[in-house]
Amino acid sequence: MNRSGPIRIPFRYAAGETGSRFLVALRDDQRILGSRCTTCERVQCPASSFCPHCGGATPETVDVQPEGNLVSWTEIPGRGVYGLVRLEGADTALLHRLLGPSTTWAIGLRVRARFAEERTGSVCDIEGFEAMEGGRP
Amino acid sequence: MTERLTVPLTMDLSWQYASGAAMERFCNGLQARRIEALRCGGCGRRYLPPRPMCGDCRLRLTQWVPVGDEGRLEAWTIVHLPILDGRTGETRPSPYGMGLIRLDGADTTLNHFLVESEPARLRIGLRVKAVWRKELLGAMDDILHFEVLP
Amino acid sequence: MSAAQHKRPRIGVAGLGETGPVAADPRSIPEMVLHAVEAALDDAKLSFDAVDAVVTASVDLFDGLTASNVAVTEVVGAVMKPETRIAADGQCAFAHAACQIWAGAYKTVLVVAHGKPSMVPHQALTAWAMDPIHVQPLGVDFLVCAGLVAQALAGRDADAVSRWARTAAARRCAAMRRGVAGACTSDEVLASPAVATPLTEQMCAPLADAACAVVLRRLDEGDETDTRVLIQGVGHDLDVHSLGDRDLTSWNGLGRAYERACAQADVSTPSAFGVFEPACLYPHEEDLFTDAIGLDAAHLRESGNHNAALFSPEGGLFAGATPVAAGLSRVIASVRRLREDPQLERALAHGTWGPAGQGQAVSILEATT
Amino acid sequence: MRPVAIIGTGQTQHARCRDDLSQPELVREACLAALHDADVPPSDVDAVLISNMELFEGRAMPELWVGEAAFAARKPCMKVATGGTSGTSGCIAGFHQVASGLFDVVLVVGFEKHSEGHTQTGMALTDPFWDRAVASGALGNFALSVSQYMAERGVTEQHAAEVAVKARRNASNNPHAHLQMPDLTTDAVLSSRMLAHPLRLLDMCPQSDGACAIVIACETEARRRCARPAWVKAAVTRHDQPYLGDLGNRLAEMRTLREAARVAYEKAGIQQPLRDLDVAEIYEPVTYAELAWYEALGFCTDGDAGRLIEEGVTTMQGELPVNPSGGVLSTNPVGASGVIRVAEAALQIHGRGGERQVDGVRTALATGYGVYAWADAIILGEALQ
Repeated sequence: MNRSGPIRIPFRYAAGETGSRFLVALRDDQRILGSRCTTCERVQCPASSFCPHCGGATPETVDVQPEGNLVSWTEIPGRGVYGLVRLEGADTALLHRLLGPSTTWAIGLRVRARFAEERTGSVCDIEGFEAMEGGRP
Repeated sequence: MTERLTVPLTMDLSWQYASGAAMERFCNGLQARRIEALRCGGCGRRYLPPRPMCGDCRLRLTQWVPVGDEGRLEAWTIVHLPILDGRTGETRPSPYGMGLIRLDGADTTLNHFLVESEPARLRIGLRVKAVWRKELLGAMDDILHFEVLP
Repeated sequence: MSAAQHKRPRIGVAGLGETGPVAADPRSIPEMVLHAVEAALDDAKLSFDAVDAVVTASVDLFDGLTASNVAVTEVVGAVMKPETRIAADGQCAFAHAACQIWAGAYKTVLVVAHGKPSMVPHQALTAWAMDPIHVQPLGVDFLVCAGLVAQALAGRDADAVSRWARTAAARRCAAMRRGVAGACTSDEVLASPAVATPLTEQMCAPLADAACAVVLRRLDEGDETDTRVLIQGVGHDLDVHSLGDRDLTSWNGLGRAYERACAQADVSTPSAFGVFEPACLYPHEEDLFTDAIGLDAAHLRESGNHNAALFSPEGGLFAGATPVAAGLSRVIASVRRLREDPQLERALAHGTWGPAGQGQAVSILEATT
Repeated sequence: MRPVAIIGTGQTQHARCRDDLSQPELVREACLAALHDADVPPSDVDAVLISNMELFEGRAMPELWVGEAAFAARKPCMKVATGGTSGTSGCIAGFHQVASGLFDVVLVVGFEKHSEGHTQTGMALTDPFWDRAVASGALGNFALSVSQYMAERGVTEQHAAEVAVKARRNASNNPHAHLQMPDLTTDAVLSSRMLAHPLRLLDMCPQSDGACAIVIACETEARRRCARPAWVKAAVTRHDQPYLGDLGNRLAEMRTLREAARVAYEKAGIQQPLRDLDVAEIYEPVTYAELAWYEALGFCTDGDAGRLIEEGVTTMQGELPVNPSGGVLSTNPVGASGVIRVAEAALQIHGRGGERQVDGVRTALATGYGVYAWADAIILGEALQ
């Protein structure tokens, strides 16, 4: 015999000092922050207080451009389109939503961030990335 | 000092739990106010809740024995701290009484609510009895709580 | 690394047991696990008392239980015994059990892994494994990550998607004999509804409920045993989390895990293996698998060369993909194959967990002559 | 077992809420400290083990997110989770992985961020057919078991209050501890708010955000890198039946800890624990549990725990100091608490205890406690043989 058992619990995850700076920059200044690793020089986006690759410290936050190239994308029917965007100035790609029908997208396409009207200090303050005219690879 | 942000995410999912054969029979029994335990052929221990195997003897449990809905209060407490009920997301009203009850015919105890929440009137060794809800659904909360017998 | 030089005792895979894979098992998790454990002990001709320690694999959120190994304590025989719960993949539990024996801590260790995806929509759970600050709020789960990897691979090879459809159809046919998947043609695979473009529904290994158990036993001098299969090497690896920080078109983590295992087993080329049991959830992951270990798909038996190696001979996870237990089910499939086919000398079993194969594990199993 | 030793330990500043750090950053803080203490560069770490009770923070396989912060990127990494014993089980898994010969240096890190979830609710996600409707987390379970234990062994609220005072005073000498109350009195404990009869606020451990890491090395690496390695003499685990009601007078009996300690003492050559051990870091979620563990660990006969605390046998000046760190009563990030016990035992042998160092420590005991009655017993020694 089966019985359904709901679990309904609220959680709140600390973004930490650097994570908070990234989210506040989205909210207040529509800026996207990365961080540069002092050991391997890679620019991580979103900004992180350490470099996942070599474990080095990343004290220096840098501005990353709100536009870049599409590294990959996928459409989940009924849930929208997701993409990985290599933003100008970052060595890593940002995973985010893509705004537009699936026919729009191709690897290498030039895309730009569109910020939400209502911004609350969340990664969703970027509504998604849209194709730039003439941005065809 | 930069602002410290936190990201709120609420988990709201539901699992389909399988009872297993032994627990299914136990739950059906509750619907008829019948409580049954499984007795181990090795050590003779009468287990509540019923389960596939005795952990000590590592033998499958197959022998059902009847258990009463009265028993001995082995331990009690009055919980004052409100706890968020994980199933509803609401906070459970407190204070509430809780006890470990060894039902007549079982060798393990059952942790359940006590209607009594006055420490002075609770003592280990008291006889307690289950209070069943009107409409029995075949689940442990068919027993609302235990009351202290006079 | 002193791994190779260190003189380690031989470990035999003494017993195998599993239940499922089935689309939805009506039994409780303890009942499923007890079935698998009793079968493994029976196969090893051992009783519970002979087991010195247990290593279990389970994930609390997948089972909807806190300390999900509490529920199986009795049925794995862990009451008043040492049990270690590894929360990721059955093959990690398998590797850790081998470490316990090589360490000299125990002689006989029972490894158990279970998964019951029929309880709850699995992809909704995988969202809770993603970075909750930057990724989970976007609604990303493991399926999204698989789609992004497949798209990146398809971007490099126009023929990839139709090749994957052929692979999925072939695996489903092979799996028909044992598991849950219905057979279908590559056209039907391509025509099935899209789930994460370019992946279609029939390209995804079907989720299934299963419990797996394996008995490992140190082989001392004078142990008369008919155990024919030994563990020669185990390796695992965890890559960085963020998909945007990884090379989507290769499973480098598998390459590292494979090298670690090969170093212990004195194996240097993929041609040393007679059968490969990858734990791939999608056909594009088979490309990543063969690529990572340098296996030229040309000399696989499928390509007509019938004395070459077998690759997912029973359809791999298309016979039923069980989260957490899949890796251990590949070990069982490998050992079973080595037992049944005397010409086969060595098998490579694989397990993976996390988004787009972030966690990787392999075991090298060898038939004793 | 091939000899292994702990050569370094590291902890965060444990607190009620560390929202200045994300979960990965919390883990990284402890790992950096442990690697520094062990003088081991991250590149020399061969494998990483993580212990954490993921559902408390609503996560699945958190090693995927936090692993890279523990320098585990592109390395073997697994997570261990066994309730309260997650930390000690993680350490034991680390001992076995090094002793296996596969790895020479293993980093074990335990962490929990209770401030990000609802721990008591998480703990109450038990068997949905049996006691999930009534389960009230650790507090309710302990209150029931403590009332049984008091009735059986005659310990009093006063004894429990003295344990609470010893813990929070010791914690004042521990810079990492969450609760530090140098002037706590038994009266203050006895008048603190009643949470669940007979447990008062100061009888209970806090919920803390915190992480703790240890570095384990094989014999050659330990001798090369560490002046006084803490050699692992014994590491024993025992689990018990799954339901609270199966365990009788749980704290009084505690068959798992009794058996684990017995086997560990035998392996480490301990005849009389009070005499042969120099310090003990034991896992006590409530004051009464520390008293019950005195009996289960053979520090005294059953029923005699009250006398031990009355006579100060387990204070810093006593014959066997228990929990110089302040114990779980002063700091409890569940996934880390077991690692903290092992780390605090190891640093006593390393002689790096600072204000809380016990003089002349050669043999140290660390225990883990979890679920209803799961137990780990670990003995470390400054001499290999």
